[in-house]
Amino acid sequence: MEIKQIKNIIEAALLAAGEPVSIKRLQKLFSEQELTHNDIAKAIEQLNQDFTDRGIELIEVASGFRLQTKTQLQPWISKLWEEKPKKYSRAMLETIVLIAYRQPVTRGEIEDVRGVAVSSYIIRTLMEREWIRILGYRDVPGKPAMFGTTPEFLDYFNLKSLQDLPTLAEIKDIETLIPELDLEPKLKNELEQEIKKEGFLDQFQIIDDEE
Amino acid sequence: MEIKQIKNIIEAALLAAGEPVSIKRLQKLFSEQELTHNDIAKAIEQLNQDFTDRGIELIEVASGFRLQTKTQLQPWISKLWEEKPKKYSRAMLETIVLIAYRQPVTRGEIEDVRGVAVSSYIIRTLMEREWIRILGYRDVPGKPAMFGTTPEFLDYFNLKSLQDLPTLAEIKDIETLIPELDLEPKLKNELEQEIKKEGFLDQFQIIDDEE
Amino acid sequence: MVQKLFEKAKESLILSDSKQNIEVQSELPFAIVEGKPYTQMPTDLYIPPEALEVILEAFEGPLDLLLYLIRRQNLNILDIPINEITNQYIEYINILGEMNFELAAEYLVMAAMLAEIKSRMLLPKPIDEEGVEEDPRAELIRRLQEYERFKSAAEDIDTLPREGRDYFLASAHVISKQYFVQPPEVDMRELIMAFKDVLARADLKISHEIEREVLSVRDKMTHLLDILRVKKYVSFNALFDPEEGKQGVVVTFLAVLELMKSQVFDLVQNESYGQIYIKSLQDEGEENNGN
Repeated sequence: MEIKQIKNIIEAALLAAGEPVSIKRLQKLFSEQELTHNDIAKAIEQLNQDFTDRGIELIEVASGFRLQTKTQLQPWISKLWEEKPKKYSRAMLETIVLIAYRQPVTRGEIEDVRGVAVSSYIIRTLMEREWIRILGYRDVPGKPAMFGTTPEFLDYFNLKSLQDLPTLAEIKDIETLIPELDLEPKLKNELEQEIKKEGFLDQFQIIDDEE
Repeated sequence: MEIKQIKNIIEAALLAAGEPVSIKRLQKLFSEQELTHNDIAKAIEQLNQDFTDRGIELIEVASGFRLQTKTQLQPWISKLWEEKPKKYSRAMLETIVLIAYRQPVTRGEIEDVRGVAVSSYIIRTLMEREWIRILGYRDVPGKPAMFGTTPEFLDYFNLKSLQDLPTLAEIKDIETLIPELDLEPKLKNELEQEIKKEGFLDQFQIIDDEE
Repeated sequence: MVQKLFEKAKESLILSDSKQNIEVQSELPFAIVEGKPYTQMPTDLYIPPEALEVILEAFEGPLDLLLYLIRRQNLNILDIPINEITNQYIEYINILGEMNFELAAEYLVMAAMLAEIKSRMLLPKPIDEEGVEEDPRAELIRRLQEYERFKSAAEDIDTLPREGRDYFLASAHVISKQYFVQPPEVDMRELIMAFKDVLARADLKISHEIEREVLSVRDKMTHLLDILRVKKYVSFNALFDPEEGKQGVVVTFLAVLELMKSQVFDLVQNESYGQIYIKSLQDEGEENNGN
């Protein structure tokens, strides 16, 4: 039996087993060819060399040999199991928008406006996303952190600066422009499609001009 | 990004996933590199060529691409396990085949063709294996469920789509296509021996006489 | 009359079923199947009762058994010798009944169907509107053909490469399958709607307060804090950028006042008319509460 065929069988066996395989167990596959322990070990060594340029590598662990994906490929591989993102909660959106418009703002101030507590989870999530950061600490008892938005936040929404955020006047106008807010969800959807089609920014432009 | 690196990541991802992976899902791994559908398809094709000399091969099945051991290595690989692969009963195979070719099909319709009742055990087993699913309910008295096959069924039999199923014999040609009865050779032999022993003509005579 | 009818039936039977008459002299072909003379009965037309139980387990029901019986006689499926088949079949049913097979019901239905066909074969065949003689066996043949198609399809599918028998899934170990949760997409409009909601809910005083706020001052406050994060001590003059114009200077000044009000920093002047510095009041907090 050619060494290439032996290597192929070992490779296929290691990938099919789904668990580490000992040389002894591999030897059993070749019972008819009567390969020695040494023959197998040699084939494994050669196989290992073949993997230098490949996406997987051969590792020896306590119970035998196994093939595993190379660690340097982990950043790509782990994306296989990415979860579908969930939508942010209303509380999350309100918090980020208040931080954007009222920065530097403490958690207490956000709670005052929202009328409910802001959970640590929300702050942590927004920090992890790098949309908010701590700008400093207010010099009052408890030294509360003051939050502000990051350049990443502006980038995400395609804004050059905070001043590009819609003004309150514009927000008011949106209200009259999109009166469907409390209407049937279906209708709302249709309108939103319409807006998307028209281009949101253009709409803004129009409002601005009319002012 | 070099094509070699892309190939390595795809290889590692397919081996890591443990299930078929679609091009779209692979594309997500390269979100930062912004690879197109075409880039991935090309890398897959090249990867496939690399496997010519190897123990595994790249196959496209219904739910995506996957790596599997080459069928010609089966005599060696199967020795990894003591257990022999399960055989499916003819009842099971005939039922799944009828569902595959006739979907959406009700249990009653399957029974009409097979001439025997379809046991609940078979339907349950096929459902548990996720080979079949309920596509809907026929709008007739009793509202029987209509069954269809799943991508998992196609995956299992190495098929890309229902069109890849062996073509169904033409009704007209059937008399020329009648294959040999597939009784176990041993059983068939025993029967023939039995028949010889008993003497055929005598038996036949008896029937006739009874008429 | 009855006698006559019987004679006629016998005649048609012999015609339609050339294999029927077995009481022929042995030298002569007793049957002609598709033009081929048979001088001997097929040796395996009949299955002895002892073997029946075994063989029935190999059958997928009455259609399958019938197909077998037909095929054992090397007969064209379109030309079923209904009389013989029926006799045999009914004989099996009798044995089946004795053995108390649960399958018996389905086999009985088939037996009844065969008997019905057989009786209809004895009678003159009706002629349909198109003038074609209706063969009582047509429906049975259709069913047999239909069944046979799927029977062979099942055999075909059984030969397809199958996971765990012909091939095995290849998988490699992954060091960590940790989740990587992609953050959700957020639309600017969602933010605005959320803001509107907050404003609507906030009590009038707060709401007005927010409305009065000028974003540019807020922006500048953030900017100043950013500077102070790096440098703890900044010259007051350095905060103003002449290029921002008069309005920019006003905004910056308002931002400084606002931050002083929130006790974020102090103004320090070492000598009268000397340089004014801004001193950050927050050095300890950062490291402790930062993340």
